[in-house]
Amino acid sequence: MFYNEALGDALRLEMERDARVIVMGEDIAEHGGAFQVTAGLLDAFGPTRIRQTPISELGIVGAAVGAALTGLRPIVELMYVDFAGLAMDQLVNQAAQNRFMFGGQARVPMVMRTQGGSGRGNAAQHSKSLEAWFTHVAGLKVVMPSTPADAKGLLTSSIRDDDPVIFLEHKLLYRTKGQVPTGEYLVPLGKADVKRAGTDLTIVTWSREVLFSLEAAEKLAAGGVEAEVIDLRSLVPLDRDAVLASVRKTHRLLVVHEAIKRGGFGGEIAAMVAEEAFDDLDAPPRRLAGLETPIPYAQHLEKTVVPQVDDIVRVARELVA
Amino acid sequence: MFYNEALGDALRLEMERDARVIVMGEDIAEHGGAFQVTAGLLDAFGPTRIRQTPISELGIVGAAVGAALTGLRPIVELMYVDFAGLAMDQLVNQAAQNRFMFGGQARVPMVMRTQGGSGRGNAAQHSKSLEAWFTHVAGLKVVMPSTPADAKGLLTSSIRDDDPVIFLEHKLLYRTKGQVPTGEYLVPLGKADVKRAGTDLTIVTWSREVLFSLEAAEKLAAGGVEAEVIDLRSLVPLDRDAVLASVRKTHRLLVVHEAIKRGGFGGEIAAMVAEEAFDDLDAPPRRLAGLETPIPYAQHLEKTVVPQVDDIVRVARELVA
Amino acid sequence: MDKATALDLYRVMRRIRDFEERATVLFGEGKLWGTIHSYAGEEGIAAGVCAHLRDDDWITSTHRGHGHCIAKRADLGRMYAELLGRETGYCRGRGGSMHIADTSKGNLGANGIVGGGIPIATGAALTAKQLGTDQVAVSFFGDGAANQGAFHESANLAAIWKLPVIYVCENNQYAESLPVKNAFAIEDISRRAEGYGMPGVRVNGRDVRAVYDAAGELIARARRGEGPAFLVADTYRHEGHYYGDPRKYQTKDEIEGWKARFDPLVDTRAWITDAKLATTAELDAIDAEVIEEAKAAVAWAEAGPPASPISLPGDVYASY
Amino acid sequence: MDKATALDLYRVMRRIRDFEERATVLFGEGKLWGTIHSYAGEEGIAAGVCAHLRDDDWITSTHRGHGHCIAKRADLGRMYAELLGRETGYCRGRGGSMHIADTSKGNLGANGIVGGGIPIATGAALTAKQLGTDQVAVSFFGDGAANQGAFHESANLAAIWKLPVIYVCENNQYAESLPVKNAFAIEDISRRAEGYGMPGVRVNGRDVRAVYDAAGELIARARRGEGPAFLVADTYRHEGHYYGDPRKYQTKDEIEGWKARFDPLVDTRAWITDAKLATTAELDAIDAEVIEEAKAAVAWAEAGPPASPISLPGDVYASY
Ligand SMILES: Cc1ncc(C[n+]2csc(CCOP(=O)(O)OP(=O)(O)O)c2C)c(N)n1
Ligand SMILES: Cc1ncc(C[n+]2csc(CCOP(=O)(O)OP(=O)(O)O)c2C)c(N)n1
Ligand SMILES: [Mg+2]
Ligand SMILES: [Mg+2]
Repeated sequence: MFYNEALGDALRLEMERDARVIVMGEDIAEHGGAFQVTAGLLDAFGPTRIRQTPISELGIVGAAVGAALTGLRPIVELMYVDFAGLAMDQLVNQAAQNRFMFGGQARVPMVMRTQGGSGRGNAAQHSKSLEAWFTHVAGLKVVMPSTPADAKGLLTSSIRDDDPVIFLEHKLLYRTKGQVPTGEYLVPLGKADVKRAGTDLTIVTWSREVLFSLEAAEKLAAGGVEAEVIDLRSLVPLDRDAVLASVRKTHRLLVVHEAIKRGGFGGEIAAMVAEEAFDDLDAPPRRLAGLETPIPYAQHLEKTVVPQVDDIVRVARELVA
Repeated sequence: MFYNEALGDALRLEMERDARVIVMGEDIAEHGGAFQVTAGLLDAFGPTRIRQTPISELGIVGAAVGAALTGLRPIVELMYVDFAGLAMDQLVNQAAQNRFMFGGQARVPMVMRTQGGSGRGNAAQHSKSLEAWFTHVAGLKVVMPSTPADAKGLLTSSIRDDDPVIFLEHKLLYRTKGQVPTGEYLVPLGKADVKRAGTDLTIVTWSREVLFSLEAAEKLAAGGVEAEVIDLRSLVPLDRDAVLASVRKTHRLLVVHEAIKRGGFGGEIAAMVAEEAFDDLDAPPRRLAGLETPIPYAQHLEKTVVPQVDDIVRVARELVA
Repeated sequence: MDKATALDLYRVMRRIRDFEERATVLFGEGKLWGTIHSYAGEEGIAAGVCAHLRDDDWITSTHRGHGHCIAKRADLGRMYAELLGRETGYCRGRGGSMHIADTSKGNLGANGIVGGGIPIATGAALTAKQLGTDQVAVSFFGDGAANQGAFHESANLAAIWKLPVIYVCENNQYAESLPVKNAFAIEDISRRAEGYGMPGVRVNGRDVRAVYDAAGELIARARRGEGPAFLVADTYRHEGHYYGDPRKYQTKDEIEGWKARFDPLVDTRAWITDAKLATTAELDAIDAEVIEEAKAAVAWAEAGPPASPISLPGDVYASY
Repeated sequence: MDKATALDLYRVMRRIRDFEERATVLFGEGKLWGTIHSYAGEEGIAAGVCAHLRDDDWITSTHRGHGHCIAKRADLGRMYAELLGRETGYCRGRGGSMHIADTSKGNLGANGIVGGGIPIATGAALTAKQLGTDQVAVSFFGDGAANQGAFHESANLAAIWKLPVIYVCENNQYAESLPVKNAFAIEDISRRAEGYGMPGVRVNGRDVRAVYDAAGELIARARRGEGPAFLVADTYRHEGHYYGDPRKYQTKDEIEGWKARFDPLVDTRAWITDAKLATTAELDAIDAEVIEEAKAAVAWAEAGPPASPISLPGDVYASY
């Protein structure tokens, strides 16, 4: 099953299970969503539960906050994470903080599904990776699945979660295939997944870079280097134990993400490991991430600004050398 | 001279020097700004250069982008950094990226002045520290002065800078006093300042925590521990050399900031040092930062969620123990 | 208007005025933290609108939210306790004046973000529509908030979806130091409703009867499923924007002139007695009751324990 | 209308149509990357509006920006070069279709953020006002963008400051798959102007003459310092939202019906010849010139060097 179908499967099952679950967003009705995640849901649930909205990101996200506070479990599809800049106020000052500010009176069970990343020539305003912003907000959870099965299981858990969840997909993962359990399937938030076991270094990564890292791991294995690839799956809550346990075994850390390096979540991981497992490290923790630039349009340039498989191989080799 | 007066001094001098410099924002005219930074400027320059705006953060910041693209050098006063969530799109997708997206055709010489931080009982929507968001945006510069002199010198440089600068003040620094050079005074962006020399550990910090760190350093000195306190002053550009040189001397790093720890810029500093100066470190790099919570209202609670002087002393002692 | 309604409106307005005066004193005594924004002069709007609301109807409020909270039948003791940073406060001392909420009475919270409550009320109305109830949502906000994009986007959503929400704009002539005449190129803010396809009504917000009547119709209409409306109530804030506002942007004459022209409490007493709905003595009795109630509330609040230490992640996350 | 103006409008419209057709072919050949949005059917709006603009006037454009760019006198070769990712492109291959800008001609750029250009044009108008010039700014955007908060906040700013900016809303009946009737509870979008205190004019955007006349008045008015205006031009996009749009949300009949009812190029030829402003032969000659010019432009673009590698920090920062 494709990644986008797995997401649609989770939406359909949760909407059948709970009438309070609704989806709001742009282009999600007849068109089925910019990436065909909601395809077929309009026919199944009708226009009141698959609410196609005007282009009003702040209003839509804010309406979801209000709906969540009063009894619905809304899911907002934000077409590109790059548009989050328009809705940050409702996400950060309202959704994330209501529970705390109101002394526990309120719950905001909403999910904002969106997608980021480069690779399709969509250029600077449609290709960013902004997970770091959301991880820096007390009150939000941040989920980033890399496989169809995780996409289904994590989305299901996110919809059932009573806190606001930022669910970040990747535009180039939608057409990736994988085995997906049929029927109800949950993957808990806050549990990383060892996508490949290894002994020589730990690669901590998420979203599309998980696939690149696994490819890189195969190439490294050919050269006798066994990389352990940890897919964080959710950045908040963060599975610190999984990361630390692996580093204590391999004694080497490489964090890989597509977002620009400066201020990226890779800094959090590398700093946390340096702080908690300093003596277990046989080499400096390394980060491989996007260059500090917006994403360029030209096809031959786009790949040059975010980590590719060979970049991971190169840095991993330096790390174990 | 007070910090807010030093800022006003820089504004006045730059407005006298360059007719293209204008200020836009809420409450900046008769009232003189929420923190009295623009006090007196309305009388000096009139309502067309001190443009009091309606409450339309996205529109104001966007208008500044357009004005900057066409020949003015606008300064926007955003009353609280917490409101940035409303204006992020214009800052990130437009101001920060125009030069790159347009292949170098455009320049966006604008400054967004705003202030953050807790300590005044303004609660969760008026007390955040969000510098990490801006550092993670390719195309923005991020400046955070801790003293009146730096405030004047860095604001002057920011106004003359041809890139968009996010200038972050702290609400509890406005009424701090210090010597300020009279007349034209520039402090270059990208140069950290060693606010106190020391040999036993390096404290890297910025904004109000610089003052706390200096106080802590005195207490530590009483106990025979000499802390070097580095005030980054600008996070972007970052003075990596100053940080690395100090750590290579003291062999110990403590990063202190008020923003919540998770996803904070402290991770960038600690990771960078662990990566570049691993062998120079005699102890794990430590971060002391805000707890992962919105800022509470109650006076006796507010202080408990962000680093205080004694917290810095305690962690520094652990670090050198 | 019948006697019970009139006296209830008066009682609510008196409660609000008394609360603002008492909170100001407490602030002066250094017992409060942060800042407070007085609703004095605007009492008739919250009272007149909320008189039509049930406990299961929702409101979103503003930084100037004490009045809305009281009109929505909040417990005064828990309000004072919140201002005093007590565990017994509505928000356990975490929110303070700018974030008081009482979800048990449908108050989805004061808001420190100007315009921040507008999309939230719109979403609450969506819940009512989605679940097929006859609940309504009211969003209170100021003239300043009407220039926020959040208002535009929300009003349009409500109009196309025919949501049961009333947008109540309290035009008190200023947004902090910015006079409305410098913030709008139109004189009548309610005309904006036309651009969304909803009724726009302008009332004299200084007269609680006018507000009561106008709000009654629009709320009933929304309950019947006939969609949203925009109600603009013209008023004036008797006090500064916040406690301690030097008010450099206003003249003494202007302020005194307005105060001389109207005081919702005085005016309400006048029409109630003129209409022979009640005697001065009856109104004085209400005042006395309100004062007793308030004193007891403050005493209860001050006796409450300080807000408990922040506990994480529980205070921030429902589950983690 | 005089002959020169009529023929220039026609030439610009033909250039735009030809560009969209050629770009579509190039995309089909796999020479382009990302996505493109065709302006076919809407040519008269960009042509009619920009005919009144000087090179030192500014425009902000949209994701559907080729037409605006061409009407603002951009060089076709550099446009094609940008689409082809060449160093000789307007943005050195960094921007692509959705970000073409030509600041030398006052085009402040296409924009991938719906509504993103509206505040920017407003700011450009502020520059004109501040510096006391008679320049004007025009912001082109779609019906969908009119529901963005950015429109609301900008329109109000322009109105209160009397800025020389014209907001041109191209109502092509859809925002991606969302029909305008589901996005607005009003039939005439131009009515929103009333809420800001600026003139609102609705024209038949399918008729370049109507657009030319209406835009001419509003732009002249803005140049005279009389403030902003809102111009809504009704039209229909002949193609899908983007190259490859399955258009599930439209029926064949609807699409064919609109195309049968109007084609700006055909209609413009018709009235020009009917009005005896030019002969069919003259128009055919223009078509031939446009085709030659375009072929040369594509050839020049394809001969250009690929975009140079990203160089940091210089590509991102003016100084660092
Ligand atoms: C988004 C945002 N911008 C600015 C502020 C600062 N601020 C607080 S109240 C206020 C004025 C609000 O005016 P209005 O909406 O008319 O309400 P009023 O205070 O008059 O009741 C401003 C600008 C804020 N809290 N939030
Ligand atoms: C802020 C934002 N939201 C959503 C999108 C996705 N998107 C691109 S074009 C478009 C439709 C725009 O409709 P309209 O403004 O009518 O312009 P048109 O495409 O019809 O010319 C949408 C929703 C976007 N690019 N930016
Ligand atoms: Mg007001
Ligand atoms: Mg459209």
